[in-house]
Order: sequence, then C-alpha cells, then structure tokens
Amino acid sequence: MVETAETETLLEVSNIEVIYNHVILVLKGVSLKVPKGGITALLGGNGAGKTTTLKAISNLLHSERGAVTKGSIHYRGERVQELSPEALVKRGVIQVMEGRHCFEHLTIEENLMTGAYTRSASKGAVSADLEMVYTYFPRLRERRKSQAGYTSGGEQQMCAIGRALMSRPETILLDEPSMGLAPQLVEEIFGIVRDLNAREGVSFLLAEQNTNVALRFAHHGYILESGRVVMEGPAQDLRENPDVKEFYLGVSDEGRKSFRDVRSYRRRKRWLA
Amino acid sequence: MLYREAGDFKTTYAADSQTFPIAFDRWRYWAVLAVAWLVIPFVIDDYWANAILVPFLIYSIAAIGLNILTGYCGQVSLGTGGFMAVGAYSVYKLMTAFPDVSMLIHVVLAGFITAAVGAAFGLPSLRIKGFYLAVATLAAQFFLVWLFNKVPWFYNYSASGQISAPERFVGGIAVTGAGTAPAAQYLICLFFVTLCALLARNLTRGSVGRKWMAIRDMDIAAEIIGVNPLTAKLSAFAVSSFFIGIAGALFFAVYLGAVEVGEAFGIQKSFLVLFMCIIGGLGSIFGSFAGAAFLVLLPVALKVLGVDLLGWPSSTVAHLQLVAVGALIMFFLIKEPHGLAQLWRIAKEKLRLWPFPY
Amino acid sequence: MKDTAAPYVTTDGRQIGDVLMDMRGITLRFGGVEAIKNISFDIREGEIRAIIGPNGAGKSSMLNVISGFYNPQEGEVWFRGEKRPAMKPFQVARLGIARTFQNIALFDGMSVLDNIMTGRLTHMKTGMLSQMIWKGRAEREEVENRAVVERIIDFLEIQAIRKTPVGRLPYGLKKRVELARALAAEPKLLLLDEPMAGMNVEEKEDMSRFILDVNDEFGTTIALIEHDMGVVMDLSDRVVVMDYGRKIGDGTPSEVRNNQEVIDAYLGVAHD
Amino acid sequence: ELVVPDLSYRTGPYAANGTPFSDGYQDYLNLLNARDGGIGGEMIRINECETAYNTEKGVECYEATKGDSPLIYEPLSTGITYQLIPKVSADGIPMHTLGYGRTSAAAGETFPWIFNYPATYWDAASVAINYLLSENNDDLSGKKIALIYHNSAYGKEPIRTLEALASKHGFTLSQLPVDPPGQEQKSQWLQIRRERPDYVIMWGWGVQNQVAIQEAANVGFPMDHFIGNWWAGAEPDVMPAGMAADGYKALNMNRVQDYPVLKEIQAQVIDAGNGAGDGSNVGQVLYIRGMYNAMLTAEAIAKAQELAGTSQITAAQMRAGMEALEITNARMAELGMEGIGPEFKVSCQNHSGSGEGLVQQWNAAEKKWVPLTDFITPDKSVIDPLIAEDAAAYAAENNITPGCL
Amino acid sequence: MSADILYTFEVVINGLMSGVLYALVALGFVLIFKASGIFNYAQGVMALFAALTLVGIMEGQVPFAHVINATFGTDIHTFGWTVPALLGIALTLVVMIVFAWMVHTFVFRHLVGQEPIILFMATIGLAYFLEGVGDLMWGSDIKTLDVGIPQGGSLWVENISAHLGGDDFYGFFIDKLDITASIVAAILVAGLIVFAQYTKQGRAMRAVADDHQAALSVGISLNFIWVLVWSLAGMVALVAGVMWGAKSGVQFSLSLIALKALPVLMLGGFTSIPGAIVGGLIIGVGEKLFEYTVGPMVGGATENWFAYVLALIFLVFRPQGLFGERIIERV
Ligand SMILES: Nc1ncnc2c1ncn2[C@@H]1O[C@H](COP(=O)(O)OP(=O)(O)OP(=O)(O)O)[C@@H](O)[C@H]1O
Ligand SMILES: Nc1ncnc2c1ncn2[C@@H]1O[C@H](COP(=O)(O)OP(=O)(O)OP(=O)(O)O)[C@@H](O)[C@H]1O
Ligand SMILES: [Mg+2]
Ligand SMILES: [Mg+2]
Repeated sequence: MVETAETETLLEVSNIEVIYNHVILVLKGVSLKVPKGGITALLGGNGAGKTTTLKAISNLLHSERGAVTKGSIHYRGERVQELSPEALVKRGVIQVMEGRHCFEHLTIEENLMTGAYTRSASKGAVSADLEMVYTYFPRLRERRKSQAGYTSGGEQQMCAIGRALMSRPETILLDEPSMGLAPQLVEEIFGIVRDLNAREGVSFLLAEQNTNVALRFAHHGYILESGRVVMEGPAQDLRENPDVKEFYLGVSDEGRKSFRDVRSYRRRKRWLA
Repeated sequence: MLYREAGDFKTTYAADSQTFPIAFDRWRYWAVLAVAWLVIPFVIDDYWANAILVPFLIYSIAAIGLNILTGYCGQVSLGTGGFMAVGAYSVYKLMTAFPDVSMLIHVVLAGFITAAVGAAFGLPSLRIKGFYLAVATLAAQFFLVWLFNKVPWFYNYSASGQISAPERFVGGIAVTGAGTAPAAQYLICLFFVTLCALLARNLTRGSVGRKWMAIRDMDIAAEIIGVNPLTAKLSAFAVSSFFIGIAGALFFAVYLGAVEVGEAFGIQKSFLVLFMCIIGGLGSIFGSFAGAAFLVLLPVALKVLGVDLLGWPSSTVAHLQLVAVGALIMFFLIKEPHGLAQLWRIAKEKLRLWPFPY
Repeated sequence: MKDTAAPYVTTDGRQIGDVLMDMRGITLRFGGVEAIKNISFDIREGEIRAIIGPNGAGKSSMLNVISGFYNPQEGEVWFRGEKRPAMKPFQVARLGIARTFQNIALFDGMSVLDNIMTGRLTHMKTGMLSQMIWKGRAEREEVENRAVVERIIDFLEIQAIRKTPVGRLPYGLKKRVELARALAAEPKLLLLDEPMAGMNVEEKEDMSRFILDVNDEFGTTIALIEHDMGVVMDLSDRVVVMDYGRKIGDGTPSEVRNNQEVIDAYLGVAHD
Repeated sequence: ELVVPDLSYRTGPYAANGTPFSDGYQDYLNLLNARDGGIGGEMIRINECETAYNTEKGVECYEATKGDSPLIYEPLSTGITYQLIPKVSADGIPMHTLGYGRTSAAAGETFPWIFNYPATYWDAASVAINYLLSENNDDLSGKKIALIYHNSAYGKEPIRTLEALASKHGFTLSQLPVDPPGQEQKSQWLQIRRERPDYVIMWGWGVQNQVAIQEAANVGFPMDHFIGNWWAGAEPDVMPAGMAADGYKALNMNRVQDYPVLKEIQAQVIDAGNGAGDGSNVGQVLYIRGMYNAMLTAEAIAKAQELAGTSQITAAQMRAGMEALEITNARMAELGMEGIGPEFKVSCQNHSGSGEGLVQQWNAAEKKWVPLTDFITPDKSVIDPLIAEDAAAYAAENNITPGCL
Repeated sequence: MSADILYTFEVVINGLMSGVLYALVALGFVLIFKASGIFNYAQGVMALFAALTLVGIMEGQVPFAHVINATFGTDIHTFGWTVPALLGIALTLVVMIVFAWMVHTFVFRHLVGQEPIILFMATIGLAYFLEGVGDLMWGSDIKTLDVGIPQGGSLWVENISAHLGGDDFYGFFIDKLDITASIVAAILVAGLIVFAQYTKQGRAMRAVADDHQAALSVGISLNFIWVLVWSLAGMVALVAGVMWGAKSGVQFSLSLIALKALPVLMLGGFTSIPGAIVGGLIIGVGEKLFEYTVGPMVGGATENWFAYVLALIFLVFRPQGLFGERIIERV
C-alpha cells in the first residue's frame, strides 16, 4: 500500500459543520485529508453523513437547502467553499452521486459526452476518452444507444462512473458505488477504481457502506458516525481493529457469523450516543 | 419554550388523531370560531362584507376544494373556474325552478351536481398526469364556459345571457338578492365554510385522505400497495368539485348577484384559486384560508396604499399593482415554496426550540 | 413434477408448506427486449425464497410480474392453486401480496405513521360518508388499525420516528419503514426487492432479524432479491438464479452455490 | 362636494379603449372645477376605481366607493351594469349607462334607477339598418347581412332587434360569434369570404375590432360595407390596420369634430397639469365620448340642484334630475360642443332618450373619422315592443310593480 | 371540383397557417420546459413585452415616460428619433437577453429544485409583473408594429387557384403574413433542433432537464444554461410578438396567445421542438375545420375549447403527447 504520510495532500477538509434547512445539524465538525494518488475511504452507517460530506466538498449542498456553516475546505491549498460546482469540476474534482443519477432521457453515449462538458478538448481527444471508457466498461458500449432510464442498475452505475471519467478528473468523489450491484460487478468496479488509481493516477474519496470491500481497496480510511469522525487510519490498521471487525465487517473472533444467528440480538454499544 | 407539546400526553389513539393534538392550538381554534360566529355578525357592515369577508370566505371554500385535489391528491387542475360556473348555474336553475325551497338545500345540491361534473372531467386523470393533466383540465374550463354561454336553457333565455339571482331565503331571512343584509350574506357563507372545513379535515385525516396522498406522492407505488387509482382520483375530483361547486354557487348567488360566465368564471379565476392554494400551502386546510385571505387582502391593501395614501394616479397604481402582485407572488414562492402554512409551522418549531436556534 | 401435497422438505432438511405461488413459463418483453424468457418456478408457503442474478437479469421485473405491475406476454401465474387472471396491481395487493421496492418508494409527503397506515388501506373499508362524519365508524376503524400499526412499529423498533416526515429519514430507516408498510398489510406473500442494499453489516443484521421474525412469527412467505450472498445463503430456503432473463439455477443455497453456471454468471468466485 | 365615481379601466385587454374615455370624462369635470368652481358652487370630487373591464372588480369598486355618498355610477361595461342593476336599485343610487348596458332599462317604470340615454344598443342596431335602407333605396329584401359579435352579454344584445328587423325588411342575418378577446378570427372571415354577405355589422370591443378590420382587409371585404357599432369605431380600432382600414364605417352617438370646449380643456386642465392622462388622447372618438358623458352627468347634476333647491344634492335628488334632463342644441352650443349629440328629453317612461345615432367613416390618410350622416332616428316601432316585453319579464321575475317614483 | 370541397380545403390550408403561428408561441414554452422543467406561462407576456419594446425602440419612445412625467411633472414622450427595423430587432434581442438574465438571477435561481407547480406559479407571478412593467414602460395604448412584413391575401395564389372551381369559387385565400410566418418558423425550428440535438450546449440543456443535481455534479453551469434558454425563449417570443403584433396591433391581448399555445404543447409534447410544430398544425387545422363544419350547428365560437378537447383526445392515447419523451415509469 502507498505510504500516505509523505505524499502531497490534495484535498483537506477541516472541521466543517453542515446544516440543512437552517435547523437540522448533520455534520458536527468533520476533518479529513485526501492525499494525491491515494484511495481514501469514508465509512459509516446510514445517515452518518458520508453523502453530506461529499456534497459539501463538491458544493452540491446549496440546491438541497444545506449549507456549510463552519470550517473550511481546501483543494490544493485553495479555499474552494465558495466556488461553484463547475469551477470545482474544472479544477479536477468530480462527484459520482449516490443512486446513480444518470440523465434518464439521454442515451448512454450522450450521458458520457456530458461528462466532457467543462473540457475544451478537441473532438479527437474526447472520442479517445470515450473509447477508454468503453474499454473499461464494455457493457456500456453494447448499450450506447439506449436511453439511460431503461438500463439496469448496474449499467447506470457504470454510466455514472464513466461520465465522471470523461472530465479527465484528478480526484473523484465516489458515493456508494457498490450499492445494489451484483458481487461480481462490485469486484469489477472496485478493480477499475484501483486500475484508474494506479494507471491514471486519479485520487479517490470513496464513501461506502460495504466496509469489507472498501477497506480491501482503499489505502486510508475514516469512519464517520452521527456527523463526527470517530476513527481514522491506514486501511490495514482499520481492518485489524477488533471494533471495526465486529461492527463493520461482521466478523468476530470465531469468524464470520451467520445472519441466521442474529435472532435475539440487540444493538450493541456505540462509540457515540 | 413558549410553545410546548411535551407534557401534553395522549392516552388513546383517538386523541392522537384529533385535529389539534396540542391543547394550545385547540383553544385558539375555538376562540377564532367564537369570534367568527358570535362577534363579527353584529359589527359587520356592507364594505367589510362585500369587499373582504364574503369573498374571503367563498374563496376559502374554493381553495379547500382545490387543495383536496391538488394539495392532497396531487392532480393539478386549472378547471376551477369552470367548476365554479357549474355550481353557479346549478344553483341558478334550482333557485328559479324551486323558489320555495331553502337556499341551503339548493347550494348543497349545486355542490353535488358539480361533483358529478367534476368526476366526469376527472376521468382523463387516469391516463394523463402532471402538467398534461393541468392543461387538459383547461378543456373543462373552456368547454363549460362556452356551454353556459351558448345554451340558452342555462340562463333561462335571458337576452344578454347573464344570470341574476332573485331574492331567496333561509328560514325567512333573505340571503340572496340586492336587499340582503351584510350579516346574512356573511353568515350563510360562514356556515358553509365551517361545514366544508370540517368535512375536509375529516376526509383528509382518515383512510380516504391517505389514499389521496399516496397517489400524490407516488401513484405507481400507491397502486401496488392496494390503492385503486380510479376510485381515489375520481373521489378526489368529486369531493373537490363539490366544494368548488358550493363556492361557485355562493359566489354567484350571495356575493355577485349576477354573473356573466366568461368574466366571472374565466381562466383567471382558476389561476387565482390555485394561487391561493399554493401561497397558503398545498396539502393544508389552514393554508387554504391563509392563501385566500392573502390574495383577497393584497389588492385592497395595495389600492389603499397607492391611491388613498400616496395619491398616485389610479392608472399608475393599477399598473404598479400588477407589478407588486407579481413580485410579491414570486417573492413568497422564493421565500417559502411551501406556503404560509409552512411558515407557520416553522415559526412554531422555532418557538418550541426557543431559546436555542436548533 | 410439482408436488402439491404437503409437507415438502428441501434437500437441506427444512420443512416448508404447499405451493403458494406458481409461475409457469413467464415471458416478458419490452418492445424488442426480452427481460424474462420462459421462466417457471414456485414459491411455497412459509419459505424464504431468494431470487438472485446479475444486474439487469430481470429479477425486479419478475417481482413486478408477481405484483401485477407488468403483465407478462406469455405464461401463467397461479396463486393458491388457482390461475390468476390478468389483474391490476391494486387487485393483486388485495389478494394479500405486499412488497417493498428497489428504489425506495415511500410517500415523501407523509409521516412515518401515515406511510405505514397506507399499508392498512386494503383492510379499511368505511365509505366516504362515514369518513366525512368521522365520529363513529370511521374513528373506530382508524383506532383499530392504528393499534395494528403500532404493533408493527414496536416490532421494527421505529417508535421514535413515528411522526417524522419520511423525506428526512436516512436511507436505512426508510427501508425499514417500507418494510413496516408492507407488513401492515398482513400479507400472505411478502416480496422484498433488495432490502439490504446500501446497508452496513450491523444494519443488515437487524434487517435479517426482522425478516426471520416475520417469517417465523407471522408465518409470512417471503420472496427476496438480494445481492449480498452472505445474506442470501444464510436466510433463504431455496434460491432461483436468473441471468439475462433466463433461469440458470434453482435449489437450496448449497446446491446453487456449487452450480458452475451460477458461479460463472454471477458469483465470480465460489463464495465461502 | 359632489362625489362622482369613475369606474375606469386602464389595464387589461381593454385598456386602450378605457383610457381615452376616462380621460375625457375626468378632464371635463376637472374643467368645471377649474373654470366654474364645480357645479352650482359645489366642487366635484372624482373617485376613480380600476375595474379592468372585469365584472367582479367592478362590483368591488362599487362596494368600495358607495360608502362615500356618490351621486351616480357609470361603469362603462355592460357586464358590470348587469351586476349593479339590482344593487343600485336597492341602495338608491342612480346608474347611467351611455349607449351600453341593459337596453330594456329604457323602461323607466321598471328600472327607476337605471338610465341609458341618449341611445341603446337596440337603437344602434336599428340605426345601422336604417342607414343601410337609405343606401339601398329603402329595400333590403334578399340582402345578406352578417353580424360578427363579441361573445358576451354585450355582443349578444343586438341580436333580438336585428332578428326582428330581418323579418320586417326581408334580409337574412347570419351570426358569427367571436370569443373574447378575439385574436383569432380566421374561421369567421373565411366564412364571410365564402358567403359574401352584402354587409357586415360588428358588435366588437377591444382587440376584436382591430383584428376584424385587418382580416376584412385581408380577405378583401369592401370596407365601406363593413359597419361597426359605436363601440367599434374609435382610433385604436382602425389604426393598427393602417391604410387597409380606409373607408371602414361605424356608428357614433357623438359627433367628432373640433369643439371649442376642447381648447378650454387643453388650456385650463391639461396645460395646468391636472389632466387625467397625458393629453395625447384629446379629440379622439372615445375621449370626446367620455367628455360627452361627463357633460350629460354635469347637466343632470345642475338639473337636480335646480329641482332640489340645494347645491349639495343626494343620490335620490340626482335621480330626479336625470329623469328631468333635457338636452337641447342651444344648450350644447352654449357649452362649447355644438351638435355633439342628438337633442333628447328623459322622462319616467323613457330613460333612453332619442336613440339617434350617426354614421361616420374612417379616413386613413388623414387619420380622421368623418361624419357621413346626420343623426338617424331608429325604428321605435320595432324596438319599443321588445323593450316592453323584456322589462315585463324582468318585473315579473323580480316582483316589481312598474311605476314612477 | 365542387366549391364546397375547395372551400373546405381552403379552411385546411388556413388552419395550417394559423397552426404555425400558434407553434411559434409554443416553441418558447418547449425550450424552457425542456431545460428547466419550468412551465413558463409568462411566454405570452414575453411576446407582448418583446413586441412593445421593439415598437418603443423603433419609435424612439422614452421608457417609463408616464411615470417620469407623473413624478417630476415633466412632459417627455419620445427622444425624437426613429430606429430602423433591423437595428430595432437587434436592440430588442439585447433587452430580452438582459431580461433573461434578470429573471434567472432574481427569481428562478432561488427556486432550483422546487416542484414543477411552484415554478409554474412563479411564472404566472412573472407574467403579472412583466405585464405591469410593460405598461409602465411603454404605456397601455395600442401600437402599430410595422417591420415591413407584407400582409393581406396573396392575389397570386388567389388568381392561379381561382379556375379550380366554378363561378362561386374565388380562389384560395392565403395571407402573406402567414406565409412569412411559416418560413420564419421553419428556419427557427430547424435551427433549434440542430442546437438541442447536436451541440454540446444543447446536450447540456437536456441533461439539466433530466437531473439538476447530476448536471451540477458533472460541472454544467445551471446558471449559464438557464440564462441561455431564457434568452432563446425571449428570441422566440420576439418572433412571435412580431408576427402576432403585425396581425392585431401591439397591446395587452397579445399576451393571451399563450392560451392558444397550451393545447398545441399538450398535443405535441412539452419537450419536443418538432412536436410544437406538428401540434400547432394539427390544432390549427382541427379547430378551423370544426368551427367551419360543426360550428354553425352549435352556435359557433368553438375554437377555444375545441383545441383543448382535441388535444385531450390525443393525450388519452399518448399521455406524453405525440412527440413528448416517454414517461419512464419503473419501480
Ligand atoms: N436534504 C436534507 N434535508 C434534511 N436532512 C437531510 C438532507 N439530506 C440528508 N439529511 C440528513 O442528514 C443525515 C446524513 O445524511 P447523509 O445522506 O449524508 O448520510 P450517509 O452517511 O450518506 O448515509 P447513507 O449511507 O444512507 O447514504 C441524515 O440523518 C439525513 O436524514
Ligand atoms: N419498463 C421497462 N421498459 C423497458 N425495459 C425495461 C423496463 N423495465 C426493465 N427493463 C429492462 O429489463 C431488464 C431487466 O431489468 P430488471 O430491473 O428486472 O433487472 P434486475 O435484475 O432487477 O437488475 P438489478 O439487480 O440491477 O436491479 C433490463 O435490461 C432493463 O433495462
Ligand atoms: Mg449516502
Ligand atoms: Mg432490480
């Protein structure tokens, strides 16, 4: 695994607070760093605030009536909180949103082309990239002419990732890529993430529920709970941590336990109430 | 904690599903009713009745009706004017055909007739959704207006095609016609408002209301969990039209006294009532009242301000009034897209949290 | 081939009941696309039946056929020993089939309680008129059904969010509310479309517990789509595997797990 | 102080027609204030209220202004008139509808509070037919006349009379309704083009008039066989069509020419900065009609003051003044508007005056309306029975025993 | 051929031509709806405003003259110059772009993500506002708009077709204005289709329509796209305003043509540019033919409602309109 301490920090989030609708406080001081060329995982249960963190970074909160009220976000040392989303995309940060969000009425290929919107690259370069996306996701090539609204969940997920790649990003914020995908595909998509990271040098900030897989592929991890970071460290260490093992990986000392044995079991202790 | 719900415990489910679960709200509600019924009738004068209170009450009924269809069942309708016309012409035909029957009965019957017509025009809603439906309801709007304008039977063959309300009574007191006392006008409208608000509240808190809301929020899912979209949508159209029909009947018989269909029940009326629902808050009965009050008072207030206080020429004021109404509507929608009712809710929430901001 | 005489014992020893639902030769097309190609399988009373397969295999479409949202071009659906005619979804719901959705389909404008109450709609019969009057029949019915719903709320441990609008809930809780809504209908057959997608292990464990309890305590038959093989293997009695609209496997979890075709098409590697 | 409400419309689809009328109306009353110190020593206060030609707003205006002890209502809208008839009757405030409104209100015994002098719509219909008779050697038999009308209470008013006249004179009448506002009239004009009626009569208002004139020009209908009523014969109606409108004819109840009084208004009202508008409308057809209307009102006030023996009259006294109103050529000349309208006399039995109207023609090159005829008398033998019948029906419906107040 | 058939045919042709004029208004709706889900009721008032502005500029009127005069007691009306039509049109376009920017910046940017009905209501508010501003700015009297478009029946068409029928057939009537309008509409539609389907901005526009959030996430500037479509809609409004204004003078009623465009939209589909044209043609022919054949039997003036009923009938068979995007219903 890459040693993260020495590499340059691309993205730095320090102590941000996010409030929705002026009244709902969701993030209560989250800090994290994304190093250049690394895969950083953001883990945590439902409603922990992973999506909110990513949206805060990519400035998509505004349209959901949310706002960052405290703290700061820096990208390459530049304060980016006040930038518009497209300015951020131009700087190389792009988000793949949770729940796919393809443009339903556009074809798969048109969807991909919108990814190149901010680029002023030549037609040739864009079609070369399109080719690249198709090599990563051959399934998309088959369905290039279908309306995205009618493709299956997995195909939409690929389309969303492919679309992000078309902007030639430096950092991708990936929100729950594994949700609803078949196990084989999950492996495949994470494989592609690793490939992109290794070959094209793209950095990733990855929000995931599927701790197991995420920690297998990531270099560094943060665990978020009720809007606070409760644990961080190199992925390796997290995987070894007994608490993480029990709560997030579902394995105890006796090995993986069957879902049938959960019968009379109640919620266990939490780090934070 | 200026406003509390803690400590206000419910011991039965019935108590929990009452209209105002919080005691404070309940008291305020009774107080408003008492003033409306016991104080205002004795102090009301012609100006207040005709320029403010009677239109406010009638529009409230219409707004409640439309709110049931649009706010609760999610079917946008621009046919309100047309349906009000059905109510008006029904009550006119009934009044002239059966002069001795009480107006209360005529108005309710007009409501039922409108409900039937409304349900018929609701049929396309099974196939057509969203704005397509909204525009389709314009077919009802234009067709009904044309029909009442064209078929002489509806206006009793009068030379001009207008209808005018003869004097009719409730329990010996005139409620229509030129000689009606303002208090009588006010009280008959108040009676129907109270009735309609009560019915609407009962319908929306039980299973019928939940069917409507399910259809509104996601019609496919609603159908899959067992809501028959046909009956749900048609019942919403019927109930909504029932209220709108009553509003139309009162509007013609009690408020205007004479009506030319294209003018009084044109498309502008449909927009106006829809505005009331939206500014007040979709899916809220309180909102219907708030919206009606807002849009009845706004022009009056602007006129008082512009002409009477500032002394501008009335044409400039009329133009400025358009500008102001338009700007205020946009401003409101930007400030609070969910209407006055939501503002009220947020205010209550703030009070509850007070002195903490969140 | 179908043995309708109870009891039926699966190869790994679970005893399950009669055939409740029987899909015979279902074919479903969308324009040119054949989403389901001549698939037959059955669901027996009291069992947990899993449907698995790669994305786009046609699993959700199959569930949609069962719940009447799609009408298959070919094939027959038999329910409780009778051939089910072409029906509208709400009629199917009244037969006692309830479901949850892959992309949560809650009614965002309503509170959790109201959402779950909509699950009772098939049981609430008072007419419009008594509703208008409220006092009397309508109120009585409301209270009775509320009691049922409160039991389910207790069971799923969502008391605290009873009055919250569902729009604000986090994903995991939404899934649970959706389950509650389906349970409120007291269905014979419960269809779950990826109930655990987007959940972490702990939440999956909770969900598993609910599913098992529902199955045991209420004897509800469950058909379930899920991508987490751990869950599928542990919970289900029998598994149907689909791929590109075809059925490529059907049997107990252990049988399916070792089926080479299934491994190739779906699992990738043999699961532990 | 004499309170005179002005229910005007300066916004909405009919603003272009409502504005000059209201300007003329107010400017004349302001002239009286400035020049004579009001009427009989009592200043006039104009209480303007915007109706946008919308009946509901009209009623609102009525309710909002009636607490001010107004003397008279003149709503300039047939729709509003119908709404107000029962209300003013109950409240005891006279209403004057100058050549619009409910024709049968001419029967003053049934409608004691309503006046529609100097003429009614039915008079207008008859004047138009009489004019055509004079053009055709008093013989219209076998001719085809088309009526293109505003599909509203206003537009429907002349139908009864025209039908009666058609059977009397043996012409055929075809009816073409146009839904307001009347932007699209292609179907109607294609029909006219195909049927080639000898004459087209128009009962239009607002944009309907402009479109009709343009379409008539487009399909090549001879303009001088196209006659509008007096609400379809002002500058805004013909100007948009430009030269194509040349030769179009219209009725008028007030002759348009350069009256001395206009100069006084210019000098004492507009130049003094008290004009209701910016002065650009002075001299237009509707401006003059508004002014004519104001003159009739002022004369009635003066009459009422004379009868009541006091300058601060009440609405009921005003009504008496109106019922005793007599307009003579001499008086009109004295007021600086010689020949502006017909001579007439109001009585309890007849609230509608003489019913005379003239025909004018548009000269597009000079942008001027030119009077073609003198005042033409309508065929009262046809109209009076119709009025009696309609008034009797109204009386029966509303339990009114006709009689003089 | 008998004259009756020929006259019916004439009605059909004229219906087609009217349809084109309706479609011109509908196009503006489609553009905005496609890109922002806003059902822009103000489109009609925009046409009026554009036409008013054009006349005002061409005649050198002082904007807000009435208000200025009323406030300061001055007496100014015109600058005393006139501007040629083409320059006037160009200047009006600039005004419409400024207008687009203002509408977006002050109103719709704050309403992003709201339900369609809220947006719709906001556009009605905008319609009131703009109507009032138009009146204040340019006055409410009727104005003549003359940019040199020929008008009146085409004699050429009439003459060469007159011999088709007998003595009682006078040849086909086609208005020269309508012919011009058809040509302009054809060019406009072709241009807009190319824009929407084949350019980067067009694709971005459709993307924005589908999913605001996702569009933001790939770096599409919503502000830019929306100002762009409002400007385009303003341009279409200007064209519509010029055509309708030449027909009936520039005055308030011009804004009511929005009501003629709604059934067209409904029939053609809210999101389809070609749909607006085809819808316009069908509505134009349908309502004229109905008025011509059935109208006299039922007392006429059927056009208003018949257009809606016709559209409704189509919708029952195709709920998304003829060319509208299929409504994706999946669970
Ligand atoms: N638009 C919103 N308005 C109000 N509250 C919101 C909004 N979006 C999210 N929340 C709340 O913020 C909290 C965090 O949500 P977030 O979506 O960031 O969680 P998450 O960690 O991504 O969860 P999941 O794994 O379910 O995606 C949740 O409690 C949620 O209810
Ligand atoms: N309404 C529809 N119209 C057209 N095609 C459809 C429709 N619904 C589903 N399909 C197609 O049918 C196929 C099966 O879809 P389905 O949703 O059943 O897959 P799935 O097995 O549930 O996949 P996933 O695990 O990704 O949810 C897909 O290729 C999809 O594109
Ligand atoms: Mg999330
Ligand atoms: Mg699926």
